[in-house]
Amino acid sequence: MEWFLAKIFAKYNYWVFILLMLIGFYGIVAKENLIKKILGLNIFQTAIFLYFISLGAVKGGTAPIVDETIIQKGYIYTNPLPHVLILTAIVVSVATTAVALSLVIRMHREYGTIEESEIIEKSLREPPHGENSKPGT
Amino acid sequence: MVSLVEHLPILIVVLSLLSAITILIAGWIHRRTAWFISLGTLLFQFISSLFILEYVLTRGSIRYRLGGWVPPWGIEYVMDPLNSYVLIILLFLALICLLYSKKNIEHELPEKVVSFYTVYQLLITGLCGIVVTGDIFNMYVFIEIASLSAYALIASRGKIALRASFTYLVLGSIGACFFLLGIGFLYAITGSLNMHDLSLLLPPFYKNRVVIAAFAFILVGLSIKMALFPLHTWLPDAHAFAPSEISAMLSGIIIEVSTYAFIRVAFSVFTPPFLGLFPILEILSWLAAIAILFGSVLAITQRNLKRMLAYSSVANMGYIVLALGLSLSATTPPWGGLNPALMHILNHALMKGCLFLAAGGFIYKAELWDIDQFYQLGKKMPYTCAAFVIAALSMIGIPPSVGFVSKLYIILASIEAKQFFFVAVLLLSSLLNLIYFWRVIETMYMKTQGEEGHEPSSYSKHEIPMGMLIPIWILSSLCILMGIFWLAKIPMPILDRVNLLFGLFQKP
Amino acid sequence: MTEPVIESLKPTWALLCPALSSVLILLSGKRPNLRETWTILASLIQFILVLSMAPWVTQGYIIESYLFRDILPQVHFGFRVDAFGLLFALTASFLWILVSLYSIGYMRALKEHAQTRYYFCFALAILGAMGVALSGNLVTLFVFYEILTISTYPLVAHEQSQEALFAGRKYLAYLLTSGVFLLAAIAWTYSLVGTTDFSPKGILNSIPPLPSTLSILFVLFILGFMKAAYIPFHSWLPTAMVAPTPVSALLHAVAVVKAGVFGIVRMVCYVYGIDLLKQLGLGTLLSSFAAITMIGASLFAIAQDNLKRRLAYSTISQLSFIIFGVGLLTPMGITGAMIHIPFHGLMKITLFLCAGSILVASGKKNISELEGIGRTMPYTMFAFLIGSFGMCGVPPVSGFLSKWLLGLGTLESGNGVFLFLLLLSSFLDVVYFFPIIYIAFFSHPLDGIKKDGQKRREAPLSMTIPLSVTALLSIIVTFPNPLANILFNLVKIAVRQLGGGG
Amino acid sequence: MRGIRALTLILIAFLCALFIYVAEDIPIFGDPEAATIKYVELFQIHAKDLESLEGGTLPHSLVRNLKDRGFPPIIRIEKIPHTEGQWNGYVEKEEPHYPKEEKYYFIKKEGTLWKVYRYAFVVRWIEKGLKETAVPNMVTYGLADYRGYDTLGETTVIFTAGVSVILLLRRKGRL
Amino acid sequence: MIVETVSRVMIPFIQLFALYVIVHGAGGPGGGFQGGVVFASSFILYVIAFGLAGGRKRFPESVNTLFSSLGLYIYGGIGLLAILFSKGMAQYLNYGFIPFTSHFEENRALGMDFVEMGIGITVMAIIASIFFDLAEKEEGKGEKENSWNGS
Repeated sequence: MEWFLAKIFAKYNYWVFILLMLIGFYGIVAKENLIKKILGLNIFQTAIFLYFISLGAVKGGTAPIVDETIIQKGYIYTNPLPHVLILTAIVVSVATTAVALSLVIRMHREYGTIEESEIIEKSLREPPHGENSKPGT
Repeated sequence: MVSLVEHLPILIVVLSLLSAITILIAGWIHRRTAWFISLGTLLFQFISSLFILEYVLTRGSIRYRLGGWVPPWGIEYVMDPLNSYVLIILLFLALICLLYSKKNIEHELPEKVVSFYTVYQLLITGLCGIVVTGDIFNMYVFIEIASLSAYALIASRGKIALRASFTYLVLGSIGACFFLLGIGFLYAITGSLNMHDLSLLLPPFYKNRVVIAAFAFILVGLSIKMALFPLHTWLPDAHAFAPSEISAMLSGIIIEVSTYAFIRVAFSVFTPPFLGLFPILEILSWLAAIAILFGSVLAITQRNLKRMLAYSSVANMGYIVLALGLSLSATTPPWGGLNPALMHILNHALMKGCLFLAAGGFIYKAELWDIDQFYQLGKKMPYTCAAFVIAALSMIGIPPSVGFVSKLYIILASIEAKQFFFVAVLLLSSLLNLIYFWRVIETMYMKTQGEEGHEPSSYSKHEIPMGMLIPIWILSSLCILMGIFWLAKIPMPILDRVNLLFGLFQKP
Repeated sequence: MTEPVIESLKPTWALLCPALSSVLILLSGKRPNLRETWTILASLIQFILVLSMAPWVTQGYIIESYLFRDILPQVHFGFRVDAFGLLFALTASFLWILVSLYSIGYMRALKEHAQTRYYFCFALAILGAMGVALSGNLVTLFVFYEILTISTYPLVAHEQSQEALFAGRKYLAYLLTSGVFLLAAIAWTYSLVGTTDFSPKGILNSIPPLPSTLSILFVLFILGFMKAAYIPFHSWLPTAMVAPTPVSALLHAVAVVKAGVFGIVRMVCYVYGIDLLKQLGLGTLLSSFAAITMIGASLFAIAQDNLKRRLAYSTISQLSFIIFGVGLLTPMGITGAMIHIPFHGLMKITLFLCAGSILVASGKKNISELEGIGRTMPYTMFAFLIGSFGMCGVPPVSGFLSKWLLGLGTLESGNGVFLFLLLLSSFLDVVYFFPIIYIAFFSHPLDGIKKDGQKRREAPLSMTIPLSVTALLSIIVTFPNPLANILFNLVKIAVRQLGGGG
Repeated sequence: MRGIRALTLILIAFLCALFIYVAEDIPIFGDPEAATIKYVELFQIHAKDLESLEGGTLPHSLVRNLKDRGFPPIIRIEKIPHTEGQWNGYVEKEEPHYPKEEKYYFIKKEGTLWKVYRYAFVVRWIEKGLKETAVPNMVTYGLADYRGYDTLGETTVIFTAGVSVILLLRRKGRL
Repeated sequence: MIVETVSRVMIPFIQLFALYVIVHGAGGPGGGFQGGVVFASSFILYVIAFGLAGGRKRFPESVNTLFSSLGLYIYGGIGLLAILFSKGMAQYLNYGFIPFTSHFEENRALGMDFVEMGIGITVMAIIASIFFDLAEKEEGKGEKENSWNGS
């Protein structure tokens, strides 16, 4: 019981993060469908964000907005730094998702499918010339 | 009082960013301006990077506090010999590729010129940011900027490039997430993000499992970015089907900058004592040895020239990482410490840049992708082929080219480290290089189409335009000149400063 | 004893000649006459420069010129001309003049393609050979050694036929592999003793001798100098015979194989040092090894019908004479070996030039077709006669002299078996050379071609003159005269520096 | 496909093992004394070395320890009001317009030992942020001022994404 | 029909709220990024209601490009202003030296507000443009059947 409290319960944020991260990881690697891959990627990133945020948590801490009354009441603030970092990281993941989605759309235009294996076999059949490259002069 | 030169590191990054935006606007008005704006910015950046190097060598490192906040409270930029050296390489190759890309992009992506140059400039911004920053989270942000723009640029030619880029995106994002997770672990233990500060706070925690895990995650994350052997799977397609100047940037700079990031984290944050605790570097160098053989062997099996070059990049990353792994066990100048690794970063940038640009020339003129289409190319495009041959010879390691120098130094280092297996691997790999490059050269010059021998006179020269030829020739001539400079020890002081910085050379 | 040293840039200039000329050749590719003028000019200037170094060296000086100091600690990139180096340099630069004269006639007569590339690579190859000759330490030697290898490839594959390509590939496969071994050996040596400068005393004896390591290193070096074409790594040389004849002449007499042998001598005498090798007992090993090659190559040669291939095998056996002599580790043996380098150069180049002229004039490649050719082209065949006499060691041709010295060397080493082997192989030489001469002079051609066979058809003058010159020289150097004196003095000095009584 | 699944599972098992191995030293959730929010311990010194602190003078051993470890030197030291044996160490910093010294070290007496801590840099954000930037929202001034440069990077990232999507997808149009 | 009406009513409020979030970032929860996203969502709602072409008409490509750059100009420019006004004394992004007011701290606060605005503008424009590009269908299929017209 002691052990349980010390290892599992006291650090449950960590275990949740691991669970989410591994789910995401499985999604990324094992899924055929590109959209599902992207979703897996998002879960993966979100897990890390959550862990980061949980680093900032403080027992009995309040929102990190300075307020005289709170100071007098003797409360403590949660750690604002993870919020700052994760806000940045979230934007990064949004950007990544956007680019990934646009890639998938392009692939769907080229090959008419978003299943990885089909795309591979279709792309192997064609010459490597880009769509914009003209035959040589 | 902050002198002007100390502002240059930030100006390099921010002006490049602003010029990227300007390219978007100006290109909206008139699309021809894009290239010129980019050129101007890169010239400014390159020249100022030279100034920075001079300043750093004469007056010591620059520590620039952004927003006026002293670290660890704020973010800082640190310019020391290591990153000013890498910065110069990066900006030089970027400049060369930009010169090259004027004609090539008009040919390959006629409708996308403006956005191409915008993203290109953003790529430069990200790379410069990675190199100059002294804050580990800031490094993560810039790694993401560089990677995002790299994904887009790779995919810009469509078709297979899309798939390649998507693979790269997924793997790269995993890598970045691992890097972020490593940062998170470090932060959870020390509560700091500044590299120098971390290096002060970490020593009591060297045995702490979280710190070890953090190092492991950062290592894995960055080795995905730098395509170390088991994690290189994204590289060949991405290199092969991107526009040629982007291939050159990828293979010459982007993976090298990731290597720089690893060197920075491993030697500035986790100091050599930590690396001494575990057999990290040994494992790395063995992986690298496998990478060298693997890359070379696969390169032999390729028919597509750019794919072949890509695999040879895997092998060359092997060289760099191998030299990196030996950096602690070989400590006598001039081949000890980080010297061979840093040396090969520059040399590989030159050689591979030249090769990829030349390959792009063949594609530009005649859509030649496969090696066995190169019959009599030596007569059709004599200058491009000559440049290609020079670079290829220097890859094989023919003295006095750059390839020979770095090979020699790595061999000496591994002999000093008593790792004779690595010597064998290096020599063998140079033979493999010979095989796959010679196939190309032979087809270019010697082979005649089928049986009936063509009359040489029957071939009309059609050479690629000057704007593409000149960059190729700059690089290929540097392949020889740089080799002589290395032998004459002209750039050596920089590297020695780097090694003193990390305390890798015992003081004479 | 340390020799007095002269700082001079002459070696550098001597090397710049072919380098510059190669550039000029590329530039003036469109105008053949100008192009070939450059070649001749460069070769002349170079020879004069090298010759002008001779007086100093014969007075026992060492000429040094270093371009980059301390490319590695204790390793300078630069040149250090001692007697032995100058010997090889003289041979190469002198023969370059003749060969380039000859090749002008040859190439024009056969209307070969890609002549610019040919002359360009030719100049580069000479650059490599001279560099090997003049270089002062192993690293410099390695640099030029590789340049030589690479620049010779286009010459070997000049035909661009499938066969030529195959030959070229084989050539590269052998020689660059050996280059890798050489690099390994050099790096190892450097890590052992911390320097790679040649010294008459040897450098490896500065450390406590560890026989196993040194023996492995020795084998590495031997593998590294695969250019010497010893059995079993000889087969690239006959295959490379598809090359145009001047190239074969260059390969065999002047640059490539000589560079290999030269390297072995350097390694044996100036890196290991005679005494060390005596301790390790590697000399006898080397000699017996070389002896196998002598006999074996001669046997192979007998079986060949293609003239050039037969000459190639004879080259292999002759080269191993040199290795053999060095392996004896006795002053006489080394003298014979060293003097055999220029002598064999003269004789073998004569033979090859003759073969080339025969090809040009009558288009015949095989020995069996040569009936009565002695009548149609008497000068050429007379030169051939002289050359083959030399090969067999028949006085008064110079070959006799070197073999005589080698024989004395074997006696010095007191090893009767070696003497026997020496005689045996020279006998074999006789066996495979005399049929050619017999066919050429005494056997009557078939009636069909008797008519036109009677009238003389010599090759163009620019080809005939060089081969007659070399033939004459190879007789002249046998008797005391200035030229011979220079050569002998050089050898004497070299041997004396090596510590033997020359 | 099945191969990939198996590979994934192996990787996941490996990661699990790594994480369970790490769990030992993971900081406890929400610990108000954690290094991220409060301070991180640097080293310990024997009590008798630091007795002079009571007199307000810097003991030599402390200075030497900091110097050896490469930390900035203490310029002023003050006792934390109404506490027993707890001190704040101040270091000098070069910032325009702001006080030249900053709270950096925390020294606490525990039995026979003095423990020397380094305050997490968030402490300054929390305590002085409002004074220094006149903005009450910590996340905002952390985002836009103390670590403003990261946010510039963040904006650049989203901009990059936008232009990349334009480069990849936009058909008509002048970009 | 319903969607169009509702969105006609809603969009102004959404945008107002977005502006509030942006400027209120200093005092309480909120900030440039969040506000920008909310603002962009209003465009998305508009496109959902009135179709892609209509959306482009209201928020043309040129304006979109201009705005997306404008935000970064503001941000980067303010950083440079700090260097310029202090004649190279202060570092990049040191808002205190930009003389909005007499007080150093006030300057910082104002600088931050501008920065937040910059972020907001860029994020808004970029997210809108990403949305437009992603929603754009292949030519060949007409706009009509695949514009998500509610009623």
